[in-house]
Amino acid sequence: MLTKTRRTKITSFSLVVIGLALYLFINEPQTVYGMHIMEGFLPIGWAIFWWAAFLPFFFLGVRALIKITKEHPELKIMLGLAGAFTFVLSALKIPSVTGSSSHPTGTGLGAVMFGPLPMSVLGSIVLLFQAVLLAHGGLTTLGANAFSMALSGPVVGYFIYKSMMKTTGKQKWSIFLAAALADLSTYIVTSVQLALAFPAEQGGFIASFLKFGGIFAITQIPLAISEGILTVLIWNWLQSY
Amino acid sequence: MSTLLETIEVSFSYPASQTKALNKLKLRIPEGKKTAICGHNGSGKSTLFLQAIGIHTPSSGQVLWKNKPLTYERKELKQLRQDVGLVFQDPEQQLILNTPYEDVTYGLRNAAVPEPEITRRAEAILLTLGLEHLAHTPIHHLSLGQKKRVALAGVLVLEPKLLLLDEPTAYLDRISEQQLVEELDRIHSRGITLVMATHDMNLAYSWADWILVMDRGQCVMEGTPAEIFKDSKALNSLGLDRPMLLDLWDALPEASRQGVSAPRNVSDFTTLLQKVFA
Amino acid sequence: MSTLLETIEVSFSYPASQTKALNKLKLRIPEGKKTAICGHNGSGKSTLFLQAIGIHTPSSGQVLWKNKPLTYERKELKQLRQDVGLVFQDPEQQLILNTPYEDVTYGLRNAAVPEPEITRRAEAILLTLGLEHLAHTPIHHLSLGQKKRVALAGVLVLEPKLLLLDEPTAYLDRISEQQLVEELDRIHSRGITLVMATHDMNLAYSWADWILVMDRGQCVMEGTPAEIFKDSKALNSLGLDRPMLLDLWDALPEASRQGVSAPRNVSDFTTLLQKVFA
Amino acid sequence: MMKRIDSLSYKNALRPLSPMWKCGFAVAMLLLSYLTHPAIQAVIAVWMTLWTIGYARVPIKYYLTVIGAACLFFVSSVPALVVEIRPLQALPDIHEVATFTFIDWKLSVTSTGLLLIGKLFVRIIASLSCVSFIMFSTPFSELLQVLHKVRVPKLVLEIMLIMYRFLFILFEIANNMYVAQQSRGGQTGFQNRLKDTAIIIVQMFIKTMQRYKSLSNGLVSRGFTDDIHMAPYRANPVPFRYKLESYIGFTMLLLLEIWLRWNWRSIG
Repeated sequence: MLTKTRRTKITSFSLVVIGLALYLFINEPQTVYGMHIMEGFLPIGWAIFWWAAFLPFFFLGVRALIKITKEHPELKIMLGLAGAFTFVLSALKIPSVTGSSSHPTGTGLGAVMFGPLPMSVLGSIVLLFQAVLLAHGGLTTLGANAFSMALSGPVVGYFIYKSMMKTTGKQKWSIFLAAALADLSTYIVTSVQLALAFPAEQGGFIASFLKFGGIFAITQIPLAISEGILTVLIWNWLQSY
Repeated sequence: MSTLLETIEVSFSYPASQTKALNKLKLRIPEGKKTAICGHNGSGKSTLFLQAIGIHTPSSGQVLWKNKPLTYERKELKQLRQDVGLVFQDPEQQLILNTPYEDVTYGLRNAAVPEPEITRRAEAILLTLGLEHLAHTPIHHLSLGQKKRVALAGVLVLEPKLLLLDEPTAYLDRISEQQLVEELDRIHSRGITLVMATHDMNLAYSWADWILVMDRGQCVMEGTPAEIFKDSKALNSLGLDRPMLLDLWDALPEASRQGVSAPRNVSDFTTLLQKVFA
Repeated sequence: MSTLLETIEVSFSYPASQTKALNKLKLRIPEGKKTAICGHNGSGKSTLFLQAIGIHTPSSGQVLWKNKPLTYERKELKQLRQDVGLVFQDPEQQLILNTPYEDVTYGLRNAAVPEPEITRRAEAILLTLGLEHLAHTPIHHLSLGQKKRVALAGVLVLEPKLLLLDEPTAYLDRISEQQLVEELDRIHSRGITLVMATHDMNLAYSWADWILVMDRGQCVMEGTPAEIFKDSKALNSLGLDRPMLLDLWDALPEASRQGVSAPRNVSDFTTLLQKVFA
Repeated sequence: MMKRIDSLSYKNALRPLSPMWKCGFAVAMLLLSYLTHPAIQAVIAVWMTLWTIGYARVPIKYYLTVIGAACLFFVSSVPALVVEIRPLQALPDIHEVATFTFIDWKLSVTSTGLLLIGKLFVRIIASLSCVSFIMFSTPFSELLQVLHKVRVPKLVLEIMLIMYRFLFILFEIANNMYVAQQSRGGQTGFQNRLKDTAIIIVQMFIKTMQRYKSLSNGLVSRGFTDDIHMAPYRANPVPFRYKLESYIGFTMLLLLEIWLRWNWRSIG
């Protein structure tokens, strides 16, 4: 009995150490690669699946944009600049609540400002830029990343904002939650994608989801909170301007 | 002549570039003087300034502040950035808050100055620079000359010992330029050491009492304006031109120049000409 | 003196602003000359240029191109924007494709020029402006002076009849400025009418053969450089300064100035001085 | 790093080669690396690295930095892939390499997990080497022309074109503002950094909107009406030596894979 409790203590201590080391490693500035699933990581079936799942939305978005830009060609310039802005934002290091830096996805703010459909096109272009200019994310995993970041993030953010504004009318809270939950939904969808592709031997999808979710929670939950606060600050500023 | 800031064999390159922005740079900023650093765009003037406030660290060599090498510790950097004020070329990038008053308080708040003192000091510096009537005007309504003065105010309010100015007169009209130069002279008379990076040789000639010439990350000449501009061949080979006034001065006959030092601004030149012809 | 472009009582305000950017502006651009439009930032120079190529339409008054009022029809605008080339102050504003070669072809493609001729003309203009070695370098790797030359090339390749330049020498160092001015003189000698908006009075004085002075959306003075700068009081009341060379010229005794027109650059002045003292 | 990669893509030794051919080759290799055995994948990784470092003469330092940074995602997901968690009382029916117990749960590293990450690692290295070949050897503007050829919607290309032009300008603005804040004692402490970052983002947003106005004027003055006409696709011929090597290499790898599969089946 005595030996057993001692062993538990030792293992739990070592787990804490490992966890802390891992956490510091992931959270080190410059090296955080967020939630972009890397090149070649997904099995071919899932890579194709997520491409197929994302493309219809992409073309829907493109069609909507073509319609708008036919009437106002100069909006193309606006979209291009908005894309560049989003890209730079996604490469900016933001301070996280835990003290280290991390990258925001910026989709929450974008969705509130531009609406979710244009954001899904812009977001996926930004992901392509990251893949071919920085090797950040990947071409084979572009479908999966676009689904989580360019689609579910903005959609969640946009609808949270709209419904919160309707029910409560509290703008700051709506924006905070829209940005933070857009970030969190990205993180949850990515964990689902990884869990589906790599189910655990014991416990299958659920266990794997908990494992991936647990690891990324360390960086993503503080980041979501920071991004929420940051977005509110930005909103205040834009309004005082 | 005591030295305030010194670089010893400092080399530095930007991550994305193959050429060295600073190449074993050896240079001293004398205390209490008005120094002009001349050179082309890309000769390393701005990079030197970023070294001086510890934003970049040398890849080799040392930067000395008051004869002590920088250690780049957090605390030291904080103090250094209060002692050394840097005014950037483009005020758009330096002005952060919405109105001149708010912007001037930015640095004070970072330095954790108590709030009543912040108000007092901000108001005082705005008054000194003749900006009090604009204190609460949004910055994007100001003219370029006014923006440059606000940027200067935001740095001066921290009472630096050394003031670095990157192309302070770039693109100003001559009237705003004169106002700015007069302002700088007042600041200098309060005992602050001034350094100005410029490629306007007319300005360097009329303003500075010590000149450093930089080229490709090195300091290639140093001396008083008279010494530097004597050697017009060396200047030309660096692609720099001589001040207009000196060219005209040299066109005057030797007899009338004898015994008179070359005039450093238009009004001196005019009085001189009138004397010659009187 | 025939008029190429004329505005008759043109008024215009920007949507968000209360003051009039142009206020019953009456102004003529003479054909075949080098005209400088002087005035402060905000005097309406850039707004005038946007009127001249039909991007803004007057809220009242008329803009005349070759003595015919603009109708702002699609076809007419297309032709107008080929006849009138506008080079903006910030080259980033008008460079869109990735390399100088590609960018120069952009306007030609909009004008539906056939592809082989595009190649020929683009290569020719890059050669003329000394940009052929940079033809395939990405634009974001170029220096400001090079970007300005690319922007100029992109406009010149359309062979405009009138070339409008908004502060072309802003932020350039003196050598790049001289190169640009020489380039402009070559362009002028090919029969293109040039108009430059600037607040650099030294440049306006040495370069232009016709000067317009704008203030608060109106044209308040027009004439040859000699005429304009004679009236230094009027200029000062507008907050503009006189060219440095003229100040020095006026310091010379009347006797030696008699019968000689004022020199417009340093070398003319020097030869003149030497003559006076000879 | 992005600026460095970008300028290498313009200055590397393989830049004159047809962008269509380079992309086609790399994509073919990418597909191959997805369909083949780890042994073949390893060969692909080495061969594509040779193309990038050897033929395109990309400095090995930058190449390794890019590959290494991309692999951080892999490293951080390793624990989730190799560690199995189950209640203590459940029966182990898998081969365990190492185990920990934690209260009522058992954490174990399994041999299948290790095998999985081994295979996964070879695959990601192979596909990374293919994509970084494109990244280092083909400038973005030429990639746009390739995308145009494969019929990506024109609007998407126009947006990408403007984005690429203004990326570097906005980066520079953001960086300059960051430096200016530092020089005035900003960007220290969590609260200040959050506030300062918000300021940068807002200022950048305002500047972006100002650029929108001025850029549309600039383009209209140059005859912009509906479309941004891009330069036509131009390709230089690919030297025979490269063609030969790529075709022979590709065929050999394909044959090797078929042979491996055949043997596997006959053994199995």
